[in-house]
Formats: sequence, structure tokens, C-alpha cells
Amino acid sequence: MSETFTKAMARNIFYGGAVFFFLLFLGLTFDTVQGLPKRDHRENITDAVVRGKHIWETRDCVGCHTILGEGAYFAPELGNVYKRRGGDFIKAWIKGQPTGAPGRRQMPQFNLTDQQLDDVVEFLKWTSEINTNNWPPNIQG
Amino acid sequence: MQFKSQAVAKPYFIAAIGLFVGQILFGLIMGYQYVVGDFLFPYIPFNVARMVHTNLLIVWILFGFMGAAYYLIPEEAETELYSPKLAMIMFWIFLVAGVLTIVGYLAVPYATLAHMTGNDILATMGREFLEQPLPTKVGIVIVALAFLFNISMTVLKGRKTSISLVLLMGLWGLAIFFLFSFYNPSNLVLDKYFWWWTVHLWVEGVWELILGAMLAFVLIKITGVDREVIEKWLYIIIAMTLITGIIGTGHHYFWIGTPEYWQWFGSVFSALEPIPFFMMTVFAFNMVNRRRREHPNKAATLWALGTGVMSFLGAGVWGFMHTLAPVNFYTHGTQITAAHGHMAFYGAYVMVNLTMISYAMPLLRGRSANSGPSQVMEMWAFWLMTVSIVFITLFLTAAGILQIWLQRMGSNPMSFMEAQDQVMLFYWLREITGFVFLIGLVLYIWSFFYKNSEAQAAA
Amino acid sequence: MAIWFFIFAELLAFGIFFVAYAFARAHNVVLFNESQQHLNITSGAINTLVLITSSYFMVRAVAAIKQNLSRECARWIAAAIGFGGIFLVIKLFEFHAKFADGITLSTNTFYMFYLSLTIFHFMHVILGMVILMAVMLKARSGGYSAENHTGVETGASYWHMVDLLWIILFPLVYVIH
Amino acid sequence: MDKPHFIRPCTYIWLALMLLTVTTYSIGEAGLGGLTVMLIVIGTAAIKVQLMANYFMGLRRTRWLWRGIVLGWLLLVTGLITIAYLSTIK
Repeated sequence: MSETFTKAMARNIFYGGAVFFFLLFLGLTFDTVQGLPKRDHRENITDAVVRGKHIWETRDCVGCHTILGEGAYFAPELGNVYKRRGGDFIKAWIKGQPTGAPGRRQMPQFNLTDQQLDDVVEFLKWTSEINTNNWPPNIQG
Repeated sequence: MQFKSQAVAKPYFIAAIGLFVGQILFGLIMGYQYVVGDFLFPYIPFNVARMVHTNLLIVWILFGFMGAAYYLIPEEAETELYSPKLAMIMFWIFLVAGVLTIVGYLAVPYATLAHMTGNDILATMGREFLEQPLPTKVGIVIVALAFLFNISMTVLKGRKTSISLVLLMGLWGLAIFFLFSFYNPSNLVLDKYFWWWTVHLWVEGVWELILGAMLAFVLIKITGVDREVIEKWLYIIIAMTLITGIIGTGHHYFWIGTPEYWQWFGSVFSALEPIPFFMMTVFAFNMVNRRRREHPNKAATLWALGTGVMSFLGAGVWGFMHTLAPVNFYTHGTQITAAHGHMAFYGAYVMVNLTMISYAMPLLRGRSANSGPSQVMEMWAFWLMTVSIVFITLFLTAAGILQIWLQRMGSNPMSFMEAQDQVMLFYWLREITGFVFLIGLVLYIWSFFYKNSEAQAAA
Repeated sequence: MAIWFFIFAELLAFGIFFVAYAFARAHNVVLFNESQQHLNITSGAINTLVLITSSYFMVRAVAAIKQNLSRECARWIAAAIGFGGIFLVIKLFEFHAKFADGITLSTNTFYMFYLSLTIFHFMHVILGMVILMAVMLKARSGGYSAENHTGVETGASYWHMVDLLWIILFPLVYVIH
Repeated sequence: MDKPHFIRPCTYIWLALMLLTVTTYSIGEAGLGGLTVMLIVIGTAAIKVQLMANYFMGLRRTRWLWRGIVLGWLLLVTGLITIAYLSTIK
């Protein structure tokens, strides 16, 4: 076995490896996107859920909370908050912010209308029903 | 500095360090908010401070990458930059857009900012790291295209070396994967799936190409080792990067609604992701040991070696700790992720930029290296910053483990906030270490001005 | 030197998958044994014979180039590529049958491992054939000689590795239970 | 330039590999199971891989290090597989 190994060979391995695994990744992505409808119950995405996601984004909730474990780690996980607390608690909590307790972490008051509050709850309800391979480990999230 | 147009890199480096200071200041604000929840509330709520912290990080690293490209491409291609004027115009556009975005975050509630900047037309805001308003995102694309046009034309009309080709691939990849930030479906699972195409395929894909190219360039200049050897190592390292990193994206697809097989592919391939970082460390030390010249810039050598080690520790070791699916089931969305994030980002992308700046800045100012005393100060800065990041990571890892134990294990797990109250000690320690980091950064900046007048060695 | 590094990286990745398969099976033996019945063992066995023969052709190709017979070497490589093609065709029929039965990566853990291992290997066969094609073209145009034929040896070792992986994969997935 | 020395042995190795494959196939076709059969089949596979590595890949002629790594990998993989299968027997 020859010991010489040229830079050209290394470059070919780089190109071959990159293309190979990117094609494999595209294949897996195709299979995932095909199989998602059975897992994310997208048929339940109502207009309220869409509006709720829009509110979630325009108030940058992900700047303090995590959702399905992704986001900031300053405030509780909200992927399963609907199961943990229920819709009414969520609405009351959002309306009642900030607590003003000295030294405690504060959530801003977003002055959401009742319609917007319902939309956010619908979005969080839909998110809590995604098949996440039963993550998080418990109800605390 | 062989070519006049390399001077364009100087403002980019200065802007990069300026934004870096801003990032650290907001990091300290957030660190304090972790322990005193209502600090600066309601003027700067935590999520706004976080937006500024993360966006400043990404923007200053992009400034660093662009400065590095404007410095090394002319030297690699052995020809003047295609259009220094275009580079300067783009510099001001990108800087102004960046500053305006940050002011927008701070001055106006996020919802109003979204309404003002056309988020209702195309909603792309409100996602982690991609909080920028639509005009800023479009501005980033324009600046990136002009930048890529500029350096690609330079390489086309000059010598084509592997380093400049790899750097170009990395930068073109960066621009292409940024386009996924415009895709924001209402289905959260699809949204997250392709959000990772921007985030993961950046930091564990194309950015590692840029990291490899910059490190290879600096090592050639510092060690004088034969270019053929260094570029062969570079290709093998980035081959392993993409071979493991592309399917490695799967370690983000465990719990977001994607099929279960990702738990196997994501775990196996991301478990192999530390290999290229380990190779980079061996590569850096190997080249420095086999150096054929004594480069006066000892500080840059230290930074180059540090980049290898810290990227292996931060991205490799701390990444591997929580990448296997059964482990990630418990560590996902806890302080463990934050610990990995800090050390990986610092070890790989902050340090390679500081390596480049530490190597190129003296040359841009007319001398081959800073004076002895200023290099000593710079080395103090290196150790202060690096060690404080290690401690921040250790404290957050401890906080994460305790958080998991209290909040996710055992018969009666605590609620989120109860668990957070139990780990306050580590947040205090982290905040103090953050100030040590700031001292290190200040020393780093000061070292470029300290006792440098008399050491006017020829460039 | 570094081509071997790349081969070891591949062996490492496949090795981890083989061991993962074995331990995943340990958790649900009944499911694995039951699903294993549906595999087309004949097609797997034929494929093993095809790949081994194809590997043998590459040995003859290396032998030929060591005697400066570059045209004969190119013919042996062409034969190896041909048999590689046969492997792909047999495999495609097998995959078609499985997909027709509605089996996908998400059907169950056994099929997930079966499909991912065989598809991952399938793509390696294609990559191997691309490498052999490049080597063949260069050999045909006299690019190699007795003194300098690293390309042929590199192509041959990669092809042998692909066959070697299949030699383990076939009994592991198709036979033992 | 005489025929390289390794063609003849490789032809025999090729035949041996074909034969071993057929035996594995026949075991599989017969649907035999159980510990001893499993050990036989894994042993056959290990032998085939070792033959392939030594003769076809020419590892016999290279430095000891490369053969050691391949042999080590083979032992590790087949060993772990055997352990996994043994754990299901008891």
C-alpha cells in the first residue's frame, strides 16, 4: 500500500463526502416531510393557531421561554404548559403580568385582547399535542 | 501587509471588537437578571437583552469573518481586492443596519417594531437568533451578496489556493443557508425543522469551513510550514466536518415532532462530530511544533493553539456530553445547553476571529508584531477570557445537572421556578466570572495600544 | 496513509450502527425475529456472492496494473463496476418489494435499521462505482503504470471495504436470530 | 514481468469466500436459530472479513499497525454483537 497521499485525493474525499452526505440528508428530509402529517396533527391547525403563533413570534416569547425545549432558559418550558396548567390559567397569568414582586423574574404586560389570548392558548394547545416522542420527561417540562 | 487593499479589513476588525464589547455588556445585564429578576425591568426586559446579546454575537462574528476574508483573500490570490470602494460602502451599510436593528430592539416594544417593519407582509421575526426585522434580513442578504461578489472576483482574477477556495465555499454556504430564515411556516414542526438548516448547518457546517480556512492561513504565516501539508490537513478536517456534521443535524430532531429514526442517526453522527475538532487541535500543535520560522507574534500563535483546544473542548467534549438521545432526553432545554453554547461559540468562532485580528492588526498598522509588553498583556487577556469561559461553562453545567435532578427526576419533581431558585448560587458565580471576562476583553483591546509606539519593527 | 483514515472513519460509523442494531435487537427480540422473516434472504445471499466476485475482479485489476497491462486492468475494473451494477439492480428490486408492502423507516425499529443500513450501504456502493469509473478511465488512457498506480489501489481498497461491510451486514441483518 | 505472486492465492480465497457465503445462506434458509448457530454464522463472517482484509486488501504486506486496527475493529464489532445476542439468550 503506497504511503503517498496527495492533496488532490484529500480534496476529492471532501467533495465526495460532502455531496454524499448532503444527498443522504435530502433523502431523510424528504422522508421526514412525507411522514410528518401523521405525527404533527397538522389538520388541527386552525386560523386561531396560526394567529396564536404570530402573536408568539411578535412578542418574542422565545426570548425567555423554551418551546419543545428550544429557546431561552430564563422562564418555564411552554411546549406542554396547556397540559400542565390549562387554558384559563394561561390567560389569567398573561393578563396578570408583571407580578412586581421585588427581585423576582418579571414577564412584561403585552396588553393582549381576549381574542389574542384565546389564539395564544389555541397555539399552545396545538403544540402540546405534537408527537414529540414523549418529551419532556414529566409535566414540569 | 502585501497589498494596499488589505487595509479594508481594519475597519471591519475594529467594528467587530466594538460590537463584541456590546455583546459582553448585555451578557452581563442578562447574567444579573438571572439573579435579580427585575433588574432594568421594564426598560430592558430579559428577552430584549437576549436579542441584543445573541444578535451582536452573530453580527460581530460576521464582521470578523468579512474582515478576515478582506485581509487574506488578496494575500492568497496575490492580487489587489476587486473593489475596495464597494467593500467600504458595504461596511457602512452593514454597520448602520446592525446598529439600527439594536436600537430598534431597545427603543420600541418588539410587537411595534414588527408592525413597523413589515412583519405582517412576511413574518420572519420572533425566532431565536433570527429576531431581525425583515428590512435587516434583506439588508444582510444584500451585504452578503456584494461581499461575496467582491472576494469571488478577486479570487477569479488571481491565484486560486485551497485556502481561498475553502473560505469561499464556507462564505457562500453561509449566505445560502441564511435564506432559510425567510421560510417561516405556520406549522411549528416544519418551522423548527428548517430553522435548524440555518442555525446548525451554519455553526456545525459551513462556519467550520471558514474556521478551518482562517486557522490554516494563520498557521501558514506563523509557522512557515509547507502550504501543501497544511492544505491537505485542512481538506481532511473539513471533510470529516461535513461527513459528520450534515447528518449530525439529527441531534436537533429528537423531540420536535420528527420521526424516531432521527434519534439513531442524530446520536451516531453527532457523536462523531468531535473528531474534526480533535484533528484541528492535533493539526495546530503539529504545525507549530514543526515550524520553520520564529514568528515575532507569539500572541497570535497562542490564540491559534487555543482555538484548536477550546473548540475541541467546547464544541466537541461539551457537545458530546448531551448529544446522545437517551441523555438529551433529560438535558434538552436546560442550562447544560447554555453551557455548551457558551464554550462552543467562544472556543470556535470567537477565538478564531481573535486569532486573525491578533495576527493581522499589527500588520495593518505597519509592524509585524506588537511590542513585547503589549504581547504579554494580550496573553493575559487570552488566559483571563479563556479561563473565565471555562468557569462559566462549569457553573452552568453544574446548574444544569442540579436543574435536571430537581425538575425532571425523582418522585416529586419541582416546578421550573422552584428549581431555578435552588441553583441561584451558580448564577451568581457565573455573573462574577462574566466580569472577569470583561476585564480580559478590556486588556485585549488595551494591548493594541499599550507601549507600541517605540516597537516600530518593519512590516 | 490518510485514505486509510477515511476507510477507518467509514468502518467506525458502520461499526457503531452494527452494534446499535445488536443492542436495539436485545430490547425487542420478538419483533426483530418476526420482521426478519419477511426479508428476501436469497436476494441478500446472491448480492453477497456478486460483491465478493466484484471484489475479486478488483484484485485482478491491481494484479494487471502491476504488470503494466493498463488495458487489461481497465477491463477488470469495468467487470467490477458491472457486478456492482448487478448488486444495485438486485437491491432495487428488494427495496421496491419492501416499499410496495408499505414498509418505511418508521414502520418499526427493525425495518428502520434494515432500511437505513442497506440504503447507507447502497449509497456507498454507488460512491465506490463512481470512484472506480474515474480510475478505469484513467487506466484506459494509460494513466497508471507498474511504478505508479496508487489510484487503482485506493479505488480497490475502498471497494473491498464496501464489500467487507456487506459481508458483516448480510448475516447480521438477514440470518442470525 | 511474471504474474504477481498473489493472484493464485486470491483465487482460492475468492472460492473460499463464495463457499462460506453459501453455507451462511443455507443456514439462514433453513431458518436455524439458537446460540451455536449464531456463533457459527458470526464466526464465518469474521473469517470472511479477515480473509478479505488480509488477501484482497493486501494488508498482509503493510505495516503491522493497519492490520492491527482492522483486526481490532473486527473483534470489537463481532464481540459486542455476540454480547448483545448472548444477553437475549438468558
